[in-house]
Amino acid sequence: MQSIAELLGLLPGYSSIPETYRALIPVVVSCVVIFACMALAVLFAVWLERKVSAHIQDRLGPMYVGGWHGWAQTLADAVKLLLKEDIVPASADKLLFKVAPFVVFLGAFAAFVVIPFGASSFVADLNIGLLYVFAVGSLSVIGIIMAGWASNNKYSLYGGMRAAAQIISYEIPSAIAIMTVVIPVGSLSLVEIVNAQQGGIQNWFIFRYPPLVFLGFIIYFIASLAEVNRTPFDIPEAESELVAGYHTEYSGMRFAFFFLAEYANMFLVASVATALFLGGWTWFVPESVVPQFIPGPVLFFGKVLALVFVQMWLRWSLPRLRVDQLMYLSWKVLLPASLALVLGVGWVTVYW
Amino acid sequence: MNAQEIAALLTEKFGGRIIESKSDGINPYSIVDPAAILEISRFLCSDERLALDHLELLGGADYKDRIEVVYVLYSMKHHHRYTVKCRLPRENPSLQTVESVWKVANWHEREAFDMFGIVFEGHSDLRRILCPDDWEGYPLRKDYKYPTSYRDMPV
Amino acid sequence: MWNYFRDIGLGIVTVLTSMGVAWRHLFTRSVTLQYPTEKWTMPERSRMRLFNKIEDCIGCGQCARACPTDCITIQTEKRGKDEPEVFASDGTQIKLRTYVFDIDMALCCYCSLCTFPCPTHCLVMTPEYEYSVYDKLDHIYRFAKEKPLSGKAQKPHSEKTESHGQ
Amino acid sequence: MEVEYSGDVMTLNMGPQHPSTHGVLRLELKTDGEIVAAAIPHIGYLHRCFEKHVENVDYAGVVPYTDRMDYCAAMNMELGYVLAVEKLMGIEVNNRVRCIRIVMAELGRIASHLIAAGTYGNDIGSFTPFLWCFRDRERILDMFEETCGARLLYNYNWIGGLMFDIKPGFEDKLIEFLDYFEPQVDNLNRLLSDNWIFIKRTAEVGILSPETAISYGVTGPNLRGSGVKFDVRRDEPYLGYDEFDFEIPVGQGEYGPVGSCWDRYMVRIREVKESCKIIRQAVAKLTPGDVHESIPKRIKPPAGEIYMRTECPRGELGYYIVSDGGLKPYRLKVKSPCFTVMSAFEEVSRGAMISDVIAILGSFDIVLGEIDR
Repeated sequence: MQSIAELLGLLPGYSSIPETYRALIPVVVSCVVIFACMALAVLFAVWLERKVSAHIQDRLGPMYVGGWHGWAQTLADAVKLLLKEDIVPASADKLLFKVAPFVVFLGAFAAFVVIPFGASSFVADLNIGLLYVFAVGSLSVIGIIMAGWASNNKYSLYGGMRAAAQIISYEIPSAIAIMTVVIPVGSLSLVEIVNAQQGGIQNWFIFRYPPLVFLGFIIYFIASLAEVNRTPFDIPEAESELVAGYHTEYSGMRFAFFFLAEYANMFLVASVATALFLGGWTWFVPESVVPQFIPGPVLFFGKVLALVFVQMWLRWSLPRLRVDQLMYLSWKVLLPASLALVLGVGWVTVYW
Repeated sequence: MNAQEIAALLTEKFGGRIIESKSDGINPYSIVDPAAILEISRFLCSDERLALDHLELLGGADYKDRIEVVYVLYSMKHHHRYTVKCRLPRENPSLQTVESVWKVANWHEREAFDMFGIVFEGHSDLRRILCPDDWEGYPLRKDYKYPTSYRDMPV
Repeated sequence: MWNYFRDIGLGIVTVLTSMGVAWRHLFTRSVTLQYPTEKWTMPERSRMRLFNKIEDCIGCGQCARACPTDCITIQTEKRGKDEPEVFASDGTQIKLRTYVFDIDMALCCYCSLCTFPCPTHCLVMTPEYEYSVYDKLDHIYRFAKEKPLSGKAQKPHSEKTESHGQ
Repeated sequence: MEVEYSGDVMTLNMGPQHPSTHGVLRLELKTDGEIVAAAIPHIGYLHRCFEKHVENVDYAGVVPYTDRMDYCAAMNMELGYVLAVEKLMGIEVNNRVRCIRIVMAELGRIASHLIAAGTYGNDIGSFTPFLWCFRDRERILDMFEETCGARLLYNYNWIGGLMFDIKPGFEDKLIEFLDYFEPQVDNLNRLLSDNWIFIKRTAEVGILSPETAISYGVTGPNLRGSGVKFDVRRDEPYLGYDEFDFEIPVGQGEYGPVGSCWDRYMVRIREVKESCKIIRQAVAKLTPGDVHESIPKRIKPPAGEIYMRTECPRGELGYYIVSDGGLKPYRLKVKSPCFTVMSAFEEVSRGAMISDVIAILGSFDIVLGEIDR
């Protein structure tokens, strides 16, 4: 944000704006930038998902729109969704129904504020960054329940309830798994966590105290899949059971927001995983051996994309769990395992 | 057991209630008294020698002067089959349900009721199964008149 | 306890196996065709749209009788004595003037039962499969070219379609 | 599963338009949270009174209608009808017709089981197997199209013979396909059948005990999944199936009680392999001959009645035909395997969860066209 403020300072007449407003402008600008980047990334991710699924299934996927491998297909779809009629069911709770998609989207979007894309490319470096991510990320549960309730559709209701139970359950193992990183660093600030991983791949947390933090990464990754409702944990929108779960009744722009939020959430959890475990924007080898020639944000985005790809890969190769099995996995497998890991990491940090 | 033996066994057991048996030809059958169908069914299913535990088909047939109910039975144990028929009048045909003997008869009887209007007494849930609940007439009867509309919709 | 760890172990192993199978398929050749630009070559026996070569049709009506859905309508009249004799391409004399030969492809069930009895093999199923239309009535193909001499009006096919429910 | 129902019961209408009711089936679910107290199937949305239709068309014209009952395995549907009429008329077909019919019927069985396995994967939440199965099924349909010109509704088996002889070179294509296809089954197993999530989802739900299965008249793979070794091809052979060497796979309950959804699914996968074996043997037995040899000029069976059943992919398909000696069937009643298995649905799905209801329904592999006829 500092750099944005400096850039804005170069604009003619910028200094003549009153001080109180001048402080606000960089905030707004950086939000817009993040929103734009995120929208672009989501568009790309949707296209990638379609391509990955198509190739796993021996198909080609979209091939026409835009020319090369249908790159503009999602753009066209987005335009289509924008132009579609916005249907609100007659018996729906109108206000909640209309607000819900934006609440879901807000949770995904607001959490990006603390993600450090590069050494200086972040909006804010909160000293409780991780806590903030978790707090804001859980906002989407409210939105989903609102959508499920307001639709006045039994499938939606089931979807909303399932989502609430699932997301809240899986936040616990994922939060505890993150402790395996927080304990050695001693800070919740994402920037500090990334800085602690400087100096090559061996310093990334995923390879610290093998295999403790690596297992923590796996647990976090599994739990994050459940948090963003991806297969094999997509029971809230289980297509074959609940039609489309909580967004059964949505169409047009509001549906697009759910869609956007889903993919933004994928990016969010992948970004957190990258910053925590995969060294964030840091380079693979020590700077002294090979200097970093790729800009930090690009590197960061590459790592995120790799994780997003794994999420897609999993989605197109696995079946879906049942509700009770999902809870079993969370409370009886992931939670004890992550607790044991925290104990292990704590022991290692203190006595090693 | 072959068809002659089954027919003989049935006649021996039920005597006059087996109206007619045709045990040669490609589809041997016995025509039985509709009033005794439940009793006969129980015997067919539970008797060790017959053990006709698999009700393959239960269906009606309209012969213009009568309605027949056909029970095609098969034994998973002995691998033999037999057909039992009941003849019913066309007006208000009814006979006892065999649901308690073969559970599959439940739906088959509903279908026969739906298509021919055969009432199965004692059936647990005798509703139309394929046609809508408020459909009029019994489609597979030979004198069935095609409706021109259903709920003001042209058919 | 054993079952607990067995579940976890088998879960991890089989998930990785599934992912491995999926990974290999990422790089196999796709089996689909890009339809409007690439097309199948239809096998010669393909049973798609019906076509009647009306010049060879003797109007015998065997196809209409064979059709299980009654989608073929034929109306004929005797050719007059004074008219020149007409022959089909295989030499059969065409004694009847077929002035209605309508096939309603919306009713057709593509069973091909009509093409076999045809004595002059003029009714065939073609490999033509792209014939979508906006109006259902456009699926009635009228093959007859000649007009009836006796002045009978051509019975519109659509009436027949309406009453076809049974 | 014994469950106490305490809370308020909510009625959830699943279908007639629902992604995994396999057509237009409506399930009335009485749910208590995620648990289903009762699942009552309502059928008839696809009813077009096939049995009345066929009373108004001649015997040859019935074949296209039979195709439309079970559109996923049309080849087997028409085979059953054709065999019934042939038995009624006393027609004997030559060896070539017999072998080609077996090849086609088994190909149809593979194609149908591929749909069953693929859609089952889709029901459980894995979409990829669905398209893999369709990829292989397309190759079978290509062969059908080359032989008879249609991909879905063939009208290939005629009373007394076949529509066309197979094309020269068809046998080689067939063997080539089988060589390609058999490893694909293992591939599918690795992706889906052996996946622990899939097994956990299916191996302990929808238990259909052998006694219940027989009482409900459940047949085919669903019955064999319950561990009853019964196959019409073996126990009441038609078309000379007794000359062929093949196994009858039954559910073994590797991962849970016998008769679970997984068993039923796995029986189909194993049957596909057996069908491949049968096809190879049938191709070897193929002798030259005329496939139109015994097609009668006029199909006019003597007055009488017949019940003939064949093993179609979804179970035993029976045709009860009453002939009055005329050109049209006087009465034709179909024993539909899906109809009977659907009547057992209510009992099997009692106390299951919503996800399990879908799993059970998928494992029954129903085709609504055949249930509703």
